[in-house]
Amino acid sequence: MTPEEQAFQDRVDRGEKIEPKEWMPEGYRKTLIRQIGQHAHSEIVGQLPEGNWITRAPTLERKAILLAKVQDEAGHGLYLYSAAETLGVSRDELTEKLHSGAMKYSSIFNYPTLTWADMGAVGWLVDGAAIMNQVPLQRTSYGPYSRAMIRICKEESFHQRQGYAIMMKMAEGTPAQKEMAQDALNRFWYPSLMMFGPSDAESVHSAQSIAWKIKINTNDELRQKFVDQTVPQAEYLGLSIPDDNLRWNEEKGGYDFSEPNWSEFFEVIKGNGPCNRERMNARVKAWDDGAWFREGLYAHAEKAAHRRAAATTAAE
Amino acid sequence: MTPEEQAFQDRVDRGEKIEPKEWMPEGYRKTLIRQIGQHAHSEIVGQLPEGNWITRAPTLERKAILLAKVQDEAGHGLYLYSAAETLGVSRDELTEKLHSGAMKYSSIFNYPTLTWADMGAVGWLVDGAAIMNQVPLQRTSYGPYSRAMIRICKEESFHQRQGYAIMMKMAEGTPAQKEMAQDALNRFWYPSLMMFGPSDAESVHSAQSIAWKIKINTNDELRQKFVDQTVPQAEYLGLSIPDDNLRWNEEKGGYDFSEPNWSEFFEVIKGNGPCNRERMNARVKAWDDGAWFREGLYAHAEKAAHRRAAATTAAE
Amino acid sequence: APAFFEWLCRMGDSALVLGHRVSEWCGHAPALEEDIAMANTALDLIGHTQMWLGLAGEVEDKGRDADALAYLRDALQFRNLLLCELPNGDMGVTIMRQFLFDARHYALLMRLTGSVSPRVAEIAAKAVKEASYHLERSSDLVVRLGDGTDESQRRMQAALGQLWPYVDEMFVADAVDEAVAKAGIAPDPSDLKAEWEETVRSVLAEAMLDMPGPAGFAQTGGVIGRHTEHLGYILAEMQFLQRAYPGARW
Amino acid sequence: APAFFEWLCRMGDSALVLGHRVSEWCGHAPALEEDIAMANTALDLIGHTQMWLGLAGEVEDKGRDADALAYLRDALQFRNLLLCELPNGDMGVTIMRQFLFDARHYALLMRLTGSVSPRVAEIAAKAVKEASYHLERSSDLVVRLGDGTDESQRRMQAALGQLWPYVDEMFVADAVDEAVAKAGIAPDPSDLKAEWEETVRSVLAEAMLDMPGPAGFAQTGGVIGRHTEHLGYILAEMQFLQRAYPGARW
Repeated sequence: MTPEEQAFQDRVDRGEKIEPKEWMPEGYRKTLIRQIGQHAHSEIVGQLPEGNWITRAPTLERKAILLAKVQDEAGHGLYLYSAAETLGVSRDELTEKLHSGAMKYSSIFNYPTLTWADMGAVGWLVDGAAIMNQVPLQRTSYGPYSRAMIRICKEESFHQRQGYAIMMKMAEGTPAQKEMAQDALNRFWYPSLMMFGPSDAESVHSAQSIAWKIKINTNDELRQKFVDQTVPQAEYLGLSIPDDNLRWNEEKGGYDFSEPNWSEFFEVIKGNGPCNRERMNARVKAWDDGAWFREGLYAHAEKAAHRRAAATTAAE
Repeated sequence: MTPEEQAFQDRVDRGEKIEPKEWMPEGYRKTLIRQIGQHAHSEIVGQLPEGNWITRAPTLERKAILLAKVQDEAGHGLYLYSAAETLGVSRDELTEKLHSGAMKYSSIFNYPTLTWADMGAVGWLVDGAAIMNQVPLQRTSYGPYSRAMIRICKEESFHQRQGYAIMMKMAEGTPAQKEMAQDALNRFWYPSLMMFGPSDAESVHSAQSIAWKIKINTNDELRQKFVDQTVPQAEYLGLSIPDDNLRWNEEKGGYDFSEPNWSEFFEVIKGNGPCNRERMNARVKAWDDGAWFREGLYAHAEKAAHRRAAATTAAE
Repeated sequence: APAFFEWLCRMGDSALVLGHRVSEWCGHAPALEEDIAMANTALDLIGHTQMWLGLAGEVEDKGRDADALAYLRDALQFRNLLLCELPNGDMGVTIMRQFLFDARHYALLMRLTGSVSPRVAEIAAKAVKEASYHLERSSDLVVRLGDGTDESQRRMQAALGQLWPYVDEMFVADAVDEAVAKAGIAPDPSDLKAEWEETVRSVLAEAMLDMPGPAGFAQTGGVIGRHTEHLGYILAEMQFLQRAYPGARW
Repeated sequence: APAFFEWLCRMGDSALVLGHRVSEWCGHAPALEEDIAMANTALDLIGHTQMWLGLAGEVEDKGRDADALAYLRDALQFRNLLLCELPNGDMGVTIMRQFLFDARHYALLMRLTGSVSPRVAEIAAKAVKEASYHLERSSDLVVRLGDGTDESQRRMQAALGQLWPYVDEMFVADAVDEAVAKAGIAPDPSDLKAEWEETVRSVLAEAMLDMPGPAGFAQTGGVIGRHTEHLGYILAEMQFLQRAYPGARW
């Protein structure tokens, strides 16, 4: 470690926030860009599975709530891209990397939303897992990221409650609704567990990220915490977690549970999930079809700036 | 009239059929191309308003019947383009004229199909009016056209009965179904009357076409016949013709009825009907999107012909 | 049906159907800011729908609430303007449609804040703030895209031409409109035309777009239930759950 | 549900959903001959649906006829192959999907003509004639377009790549398949694979198209009710009238 790096690490260790213009190790910057960018992309792609049910929401109120939620997700994307921009990478650069496949987004969004109950399951489980990941990141060492996370966590927990409320309605509804609720839980349970990533034992970057306070907890810690929080919620709904090995372990004070199918996880990451192609096609199409729109706005801004400049000159 | 023209007219007057390779006046040929082409285009565009309900047909049987009907329409288009081709104009040339707006199709297809009852009304009224126009044309002087009409009329009358059967089900159904049936009649009544064209008094081409037996009856004769046939059918259904002036005229042995709004007719012809733009866009899109398909088939046919030729040469 | 109920359905249905169309963009807009703005506009319009159809249900007094009206009427019973149900097309069509609608919506809501019906005035007072923002935003985009690149100008002009036959419907008065106007509930739609034209003319001028002449043959019928072929598909999608699971609570 | 009923729903639902997709082309095909052929294929498939779901209803014996099964089940209850519900894409995707389906459909129906169930054998005997024609036609088009222009070849190869992850589902056996196979009603789906591969290999070779290797991660789940996001939209449209007007007769 160079003296500069040591000083940086000391600041992190003291709990100081690192701010954009301050010195930081190149690895720190790169890791942050990857992590924040991936998170931003996830918010953007994450609009799609829920957007899929906006036009079919069963009541006006549910439609409004879902619209507001998807809008929030786009907003989170905006905060996060802004946080990434403070590290010297533009939103367009990040977008291009998403579209080329050079950057990833959360694999969970490669699963389809098949019934209205999925709007519940996504809010309850997917947002629940996301919050579990994000809450500690409010204390992350990079200032803009930390501040973005504080703002995002507030909204996410609201989303999670709304998702749970949908599940509640479905679980206490007609037999068909209850079946949809159980089916949604069955489909989203393991993908949600995968959201924490493979066991840290298998992850090379984790130790450094934890030292830099870019990562606060291990994947396994967070997964355990998620299971422990979620199982009683499922019980309250009267739904069964699709895991025959699930049982309370008094000794560790948490649930024992089955590992998700990690080979599925890696297949989905590789692009072979149920919706990878559709998600990416949708985003690329939105971007390509919108090129004329962005160019039009840009051209107008240029013209307006010239006009202002000309007016100023004339006035002098 | 030249001696040639006189001889031609004599043949027509004697009820002889004119066949493709025989001499005919240029005006006869042109009028026929226009008339047959327009009829062919109408069959093609006519797939769209009914095609609009195939995916929403209320029972499997109704779906099958509607599919068969739309398929027949495409088939009629095929016969008619073939008849036109005997006059020295290719299907592609005619298609291009349709797409450029140089040739027309029946204005009725510029009205939307808004409920399932419209599948009944189109069959009953639109096919009914079409048959009224077409039955006499089975005796038209041009052989290929006459033969196409014979074939088409047989299928059309089947379609008309199916349409009437739909109306019957709707009219004797729930109040909502009956309302749809009445609404469909209200919307399609006047456009159906327009299908016979404006009063012959205003049509310049009619006299010559009648002499050539390209047109057999006047527009007004056919319209009267259509009204006289249709009114009792509506009564049987328990539906009201949307015309306060409709009443039986004992003296003429037919109904008196209100004229359709001819200014609407001319607006729709000009392109300002409710669906003109959509119909033409749909056809042009089908054609343009399918260019690679047609070119692929054509290229393959060329290759195959070359291969056969090469094989023949090699074998010699 | 009584004129007041019919008129409330017109207000609610236009908001609902346009909100539906706008919401189709969620996640598919050309820029993140637009994703947000589209969702926001749709959200506002669904909010208006809840208020207008809610009041319609009360006025009708047959036990139908806003959801029952939104989800359990078929196309012949829908009363929205045709403009609202037209397909999104490209962003040019979507924005121009929004602008043409917003300019009239704002003028209408402003008048409605002075309605003799306190309920209507109250709804209008809430809705007009949002409508004012919508108009500001769509006007701004029309100007920026009209006076942008050649292509953006071409697309905006094409959108305007395509939508123009549908604008007259916003200003034609029928018996329903006359009845509510006479009762002092709402202005006669034709009274809104001058203000609308003024707004449209000035925005299009700034956008370097040509304002078309009067449409030769206006497309009308939405407000009496004669729609385009598009509405049926919108409703099949929108109403699926309510239709497939009658009586379920969500 | 009993295996025979489930299996009949799989047969009927695949025909219904593929028929629906094919019917979307009516009036929009690239040549008049294709408009006719598409309508004809859709018509055949709807005819198969009536027979399979009709028998399913009889076997279930709860008073549901083919229409009730087609129009009153939601996506979780649908049992079609995922391949059948994929969007039409361009004609290349549509034709390739049809070919991949037809090659298996024909092989399956041929075996079913020898089913121990006389009803199944009878339906198969009717359907196989049409399926044979479908396969002939789709094979022919794959060859002509594969060995056509560079563009048509590119599109056909892309279609094949896009659809390939969905083919394995046609040959995976689960408890339902095992039960009907054991009863002699139908072959084990995995027994069809060799014949299918032989057909596909020879047609693709003639079409100058590369046959992809085994799909790494097969997309499955349709036959147990785990579909793509597309099916819900298909059903919303298809079932609208039956859902909106329960009990009406058409």
